[in-house]
Amino acid sequence: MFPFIFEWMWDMSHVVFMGGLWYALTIIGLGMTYCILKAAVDTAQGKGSHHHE
Amino acid sequence: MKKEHSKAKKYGMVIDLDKCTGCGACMVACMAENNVPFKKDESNKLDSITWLRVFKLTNGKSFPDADTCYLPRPCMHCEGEHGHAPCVSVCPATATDYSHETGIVSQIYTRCFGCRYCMAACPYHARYFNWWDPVWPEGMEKLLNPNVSVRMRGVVEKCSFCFHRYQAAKEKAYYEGRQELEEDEYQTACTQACPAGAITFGDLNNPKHAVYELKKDKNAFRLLERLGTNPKVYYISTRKWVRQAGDNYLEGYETEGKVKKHR
Amino acid sequence: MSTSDDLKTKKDSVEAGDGSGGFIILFFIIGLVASLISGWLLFPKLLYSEKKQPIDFNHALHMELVDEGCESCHFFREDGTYAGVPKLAQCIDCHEEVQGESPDEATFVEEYVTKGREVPWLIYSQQPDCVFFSHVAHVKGAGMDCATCHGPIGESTSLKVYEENRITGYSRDIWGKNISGIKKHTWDRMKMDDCAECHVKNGVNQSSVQTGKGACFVCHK
Amino acid sequence: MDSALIPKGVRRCSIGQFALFVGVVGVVLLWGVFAMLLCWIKGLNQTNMNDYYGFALWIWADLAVIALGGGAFFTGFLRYIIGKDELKNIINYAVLIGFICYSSALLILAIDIGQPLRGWFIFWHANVHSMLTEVAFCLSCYFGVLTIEYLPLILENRQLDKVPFFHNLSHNLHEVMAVFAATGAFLSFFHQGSLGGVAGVLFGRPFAYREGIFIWPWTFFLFTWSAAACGPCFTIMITRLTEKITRKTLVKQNVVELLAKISGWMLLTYTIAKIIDTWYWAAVSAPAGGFWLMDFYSNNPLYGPWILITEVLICGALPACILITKSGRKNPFTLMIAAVLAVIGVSLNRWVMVLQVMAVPVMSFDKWVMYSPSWQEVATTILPVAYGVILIAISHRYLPIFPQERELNPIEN
Amino acid sequence: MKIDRRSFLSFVIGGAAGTALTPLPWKLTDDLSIWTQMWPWTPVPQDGEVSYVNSVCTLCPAGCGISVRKVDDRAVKIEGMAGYPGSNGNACILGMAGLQLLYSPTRVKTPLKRVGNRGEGKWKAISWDDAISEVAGKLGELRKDQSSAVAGIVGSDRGTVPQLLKRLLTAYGSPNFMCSPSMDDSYALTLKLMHGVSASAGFDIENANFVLSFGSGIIEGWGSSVRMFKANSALKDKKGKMVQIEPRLSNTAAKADQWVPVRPGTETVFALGLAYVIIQESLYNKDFVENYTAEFDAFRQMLDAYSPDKVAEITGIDAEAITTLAKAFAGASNPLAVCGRGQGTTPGSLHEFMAVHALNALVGNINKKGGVWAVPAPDYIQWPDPELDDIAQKGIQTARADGAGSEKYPHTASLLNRLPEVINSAAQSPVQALLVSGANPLYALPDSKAVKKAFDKIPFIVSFSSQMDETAQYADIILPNHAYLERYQDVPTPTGLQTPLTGLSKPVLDPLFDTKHTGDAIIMIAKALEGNIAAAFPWDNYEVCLSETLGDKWDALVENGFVAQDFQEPGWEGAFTTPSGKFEFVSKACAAESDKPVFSSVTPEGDEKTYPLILIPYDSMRLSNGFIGNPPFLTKTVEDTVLKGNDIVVEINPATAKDRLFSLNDGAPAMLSTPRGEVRVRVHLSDGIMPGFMAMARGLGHTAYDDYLAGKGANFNELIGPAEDPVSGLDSAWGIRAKLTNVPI
Repeated sequence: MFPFIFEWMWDMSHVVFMGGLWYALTIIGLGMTYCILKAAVDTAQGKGSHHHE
Repeated sequence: MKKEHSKAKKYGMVIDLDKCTGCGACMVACMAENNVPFKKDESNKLDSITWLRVFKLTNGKSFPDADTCYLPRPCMHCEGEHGHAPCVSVCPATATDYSHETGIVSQIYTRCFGCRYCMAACPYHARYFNWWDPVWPEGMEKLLNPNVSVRMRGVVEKCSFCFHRYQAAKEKAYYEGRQELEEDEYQTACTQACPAGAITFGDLNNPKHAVYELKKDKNAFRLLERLGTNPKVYYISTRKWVRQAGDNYLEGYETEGKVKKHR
Repeated sequence: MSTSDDLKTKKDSVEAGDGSGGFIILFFIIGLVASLISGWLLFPKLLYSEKKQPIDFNHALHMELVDEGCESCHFFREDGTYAGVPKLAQCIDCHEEVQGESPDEATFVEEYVTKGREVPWLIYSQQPDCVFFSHVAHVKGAGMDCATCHGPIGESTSLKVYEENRITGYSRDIWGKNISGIKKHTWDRMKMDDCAECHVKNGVNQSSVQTGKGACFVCHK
Repeated sequence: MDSALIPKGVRRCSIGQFALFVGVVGVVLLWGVFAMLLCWIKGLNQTNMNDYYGFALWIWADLAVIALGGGAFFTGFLRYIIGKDELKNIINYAVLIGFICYSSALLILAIDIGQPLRGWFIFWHANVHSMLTEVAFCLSCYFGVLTIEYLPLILENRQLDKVPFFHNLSHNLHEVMAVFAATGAFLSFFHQGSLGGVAGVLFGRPFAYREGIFIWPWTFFLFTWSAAACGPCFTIMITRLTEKITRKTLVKQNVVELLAKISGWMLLTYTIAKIIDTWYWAAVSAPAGGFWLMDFYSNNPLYGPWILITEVLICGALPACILITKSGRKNPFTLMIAAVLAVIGVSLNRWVMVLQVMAVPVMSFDKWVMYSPSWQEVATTILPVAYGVILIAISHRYLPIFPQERELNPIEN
Repeated sequence: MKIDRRSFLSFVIGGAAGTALTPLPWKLTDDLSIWTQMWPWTPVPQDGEVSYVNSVCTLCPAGCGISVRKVDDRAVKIEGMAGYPGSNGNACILGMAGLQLLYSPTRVKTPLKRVGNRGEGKWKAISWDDAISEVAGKLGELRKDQSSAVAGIVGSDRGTVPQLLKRLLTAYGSPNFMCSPSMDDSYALTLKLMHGVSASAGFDIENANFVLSFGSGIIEGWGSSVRMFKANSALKDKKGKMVQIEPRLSNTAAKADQWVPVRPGTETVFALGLAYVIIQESLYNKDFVENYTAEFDAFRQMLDAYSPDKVAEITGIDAEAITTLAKAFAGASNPLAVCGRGQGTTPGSLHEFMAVHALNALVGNINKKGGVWAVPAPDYIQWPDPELDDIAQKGIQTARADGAGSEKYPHTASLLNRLPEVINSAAQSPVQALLVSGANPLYALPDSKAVKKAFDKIPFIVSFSSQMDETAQYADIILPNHAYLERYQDVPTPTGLQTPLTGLSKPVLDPLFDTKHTGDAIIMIAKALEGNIAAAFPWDNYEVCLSETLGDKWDALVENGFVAQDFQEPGWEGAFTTPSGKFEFVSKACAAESDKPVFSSVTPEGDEKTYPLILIPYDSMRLSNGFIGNPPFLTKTVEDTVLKGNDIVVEINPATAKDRLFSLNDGAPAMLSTPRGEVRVRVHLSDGIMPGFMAMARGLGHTAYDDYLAGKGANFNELIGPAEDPVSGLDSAWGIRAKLTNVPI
């Protein structure tokens, strides 16, 4: 899973497979971080508190 | 790596089915050597760990033309293509491995997490799952062999070609300042035990070893050879029906040239 | 569905936003620090139980008396297997009578030598049962020194406390003294990665199809 | 009592009735939990699996629920990538069903392995050549995506939505949902396929083995395809079922029809591909391994040619034909029949690719071995169903799952 | 400061975040997985120094050399001992599982005295002194007026321990020393009658190139199994031939070059048919027949009734095949005919043995390379005859309880198979005390029910068994022997070996429990009985006795494990000491038998109407059927077509199964009944068994031992009764009529 793990090999299979995996994880991670941070900023700016009224 | 392959060993077995008496000594030798557990009821062969299982083949004819033949089936230690045995490549946790140095398919019980994918992959049913906790009757745990680790419930196990004997032989060789092993220094428990001398074990790559010539016998065959598993266990039988039963001979299907050969 | 209910909640949230914002962060920090302390300091204390060796042993003293270093006592048998910690039979030559004045020595002779009981030593570098480690391959085959992996144990004058992992039952020396697994010396940690590190560096048995490194059966049984 | 939590403008049954319903299903759930604990504590000897059936009911259940949960990724793919906007009216439910299916699959996997405490080895010590590794990674990642997709739905609960942070988070998640959906679709295409690959790469098992391209056997593509085709059918089926139970129309007919139509065409093309695959396998791959087609379908009490006909024709071609014809999908009855058949078809396919693979003897002197699950296996397989029903009940009650519900079921005061 | 919900939540989130940054969760996850590697309830074998101890296996009469691997003081594996004559480097399946007997929980760990009812399993542990004085007290009491009412049963009469027991009985005043019968008895009798010598049969199978086996399981445990396996493989290598005459496709039959499925019970006829052809075609060895045999003409005349056509009719093998086979046999350079069914655990028909041996005589391969040799009994036991007091003098003159040596059976030494009936038909049992060593008659004698009934009538039973077997379970006192790997024991020539050999079984490890060598126990009993009995046992203990007995062989035995006697093929000259001084085709002893034909066959018990089928037993290497109970490893290797769950599986031809009133599928349960008993079975449809017959494995159905063996399958001996051979009186039953009935499921 990580390059420092015994089973890791620097070969095509690992690059493609783990590349895909980390790519997906990065997107998910970045997306979530973005959403949470933006929500925090938005909240600080007072957005969303009264939008139903 | 390529260069290493040429001088690498490829341990394998040749079993002479004409000599095999079906006595089962190999099975017991294997169990005793490898700490194979036993339950109170072992008559359900679908749940009975037997690294080396002796199958009974019948020719399907009726009395008095019926014929039977016993066929001991250890792990075939398939080479597949370049070591990609059916079971090795499917193991998700790298608990089973193929070594180019010995040609042995290993199984690491403490790595295995029991998904049993390898069992699904193995057409020989050479892999066994520990459905139960191994239990030895009181006092009988004394006969456990310290060179082989005892398997816990929930993992897959299989024949290792008594790899611990290779390790032990290597230790002796190191002690004596040698690097190479003689043919008789590393023999599996079943080979050693077979009273009929039906099993021969050695390095298939080494012309000095008996198996080297035996595997070229005109009556030699391997189980399910055409699937491309490239097993390292050869069988010899002078009976045609046995040879055909060993490799799913298809009546009416021209197999010449289509059968994958990996010799 | 009442409007008053809605109003109340809104008020709460307004108050919380205004008044307790600081508290919220404070509690967060309290939680963070508390867990950091317990995880880094308390947890390792709880994880390992300390066990004392049955008697103390002075390696340095013995080293002076023997001719062949470690192998005088920790020897190889003729089949190449490693005898490990000496058995009573080896000690008995010199220790049939109490030597010197150490109380441990007296215990040793009285409790073990006279009674013919083996000393239940706790072995710091005992690998788990699934591991096959060939001492002879390293010492004779590769010409390595004991101290390369075990450190200068021969210079020690007493035995350290044996720490056992309460969950796994392993010696702490396998995982390493440092809870985060950081090591300074080779003998600080004896995990699979530590074996692999050297094997990879020296190109030993790199024959695995799966990993391109050492095949599993090199070190496992 | 819990009215403050119920979305505005919709009608729900009384809390008592709801509690009774959840309670009854909860008993089933507890039965499953009991069986699960038995398997964990006593080990897999609690099952009827054996050395010939290393994979059995559970793996089938896994493959089946993931295929059926395929509605989530494919609807998401259609909605966010292709841009079929109408589908926004059913996507929530598809996501919820997907979430249930995937969490169930993970739970079943955790029960199925012999050493649950070592389960994480599959990630940590991953063997990238194994299809199961690919499954595990994609499955977990996609489950993460589904959770992210399900999260805004939860946050839209009337009370939670009042918290500004949650409201904003939910809003932001909606904004970038297309990115998640795309990632999810990417992952899904792979793991649906790798589940097919699980069987397809078994070159020691001529019944399962298929040729393919690069590392992927044909089953890889067939599985993705069939999940894409049948997953939405399952979504439709469950939607209709929910409508029956709640006695309300929840999704507009045109939305369902659109999904049905796409599903129909997917199913049709899948069936054709499956027929070609079967033919090639029967004519070329299997004989090369020493088997005639009928060797796989005779000399045993269960697996006959009927299974092939049922899977491919009755549960493949037939529903496909119904769904691609306008009258077929307009008629609620035939639509439902088609959806159910497709669901049975894909489940049967997964059964065959797991259970029959185990049953077929490969060595000529081996025997066909039949298998029936133990009660513990059945209970743990029903557990996710109970869990799913409960989660749907709760979600439906408290979350705005169906955007069209208010419009379709105006409350008259 | 108010700790509200949010603050708490915040605290928890902070804690979670912090925890994730510590080793705690990661180390715990790792350690938990490592915990599964070392579950405390999964044993870890202790490592140590490896050593090998050579010994000789005494689990069966084959006496193979074994090498026991030890790790420190634990024995961990049994392997074959290289260089041991016959077995050379190998052991059989049972031999290799022997450690499971050593470490078995069913070991008798201390002397036991019965406190409950017989067979109830209630025991009181007693000291050796108490146990010995109890036995001696009982025997001393009996000796006053009925010394011959004490009987001893042993496995085989060869070796010092059985001879010590025999000596005890003799000095005590009882002739009733009995051994478990086997084919060795029939062969010994055959040699006695035809050669006129007291010898055991040795088979120079290694040098034979045509083996004609009359139902002998050459590769199923007949003779010394390991040696036979090797011989069989060698035969294959040198392209020799093996022909198996047997109604069932046994492993031997399957591996043979030719399988001749004769109707069971007609083997004698078949042998005579072959003899007919050999003589008719003048293929016999003229030199031998003309110069070294007697009664050839009488034999030839008798054979007139056995022309191939007639034999074909009786045996079901066509005439041409008989002729071809006879020619092939006689034409081979080193043909060898052997008999003794299966593993040879039942003696069988003496006429059959003689007919088969006549074939060997015809081709002149008696006492010659590749033939049957008369091997003299080992001679190392040279004890002076015990001094007998009046009681003993009188006692040993009494007629034996089993009728051996009587007018009816003058040639036979021991007829254990007759004992149960004798006891059961007497008002008071002629046996009042029974000492059992190295035998398990309650399991191994035919008609177990009758044996049990007879044992019920014996007031005092002493067992020397190291295992809680059926007979031990039925004893009043158990004086447990050391396990076979804990003791010294001389091992006489392995059964069937053509050269005399003495082996020594050595202790591999110290006794695990409070047991004593049976030799010592016997000596202690003798000493406790005092008088001439004590005087007959001048040794301090068994080890002294053994080392003195073996004399100058002792050191070599301790060193090498065996001493092989220099022994060449005996040849023909002066080899026969019959009344005629020649080999006798038709023994006077048999001819004296009324007016019956000289060679008769045995018909199975039961009437055909009630019992339309015939049940025959078969032996398997994977089932120990002697006095040793199957160890778990062996039972594990038993196929599910032999034992399924607790049901024994019987082989039946598919045609027979369909032919029944009800049709039976493979694996179907049924009730099997014979005139002697009834058991629940499952059927296995096999094309390897002759239609009309059923075959059942021997070695199952134990009631003693542990859960790994007890209650599994059925004991064949519960279904069959003994059939007295008219000449020898030994058991000659080879099968019994039987029927199958449906069981309601």
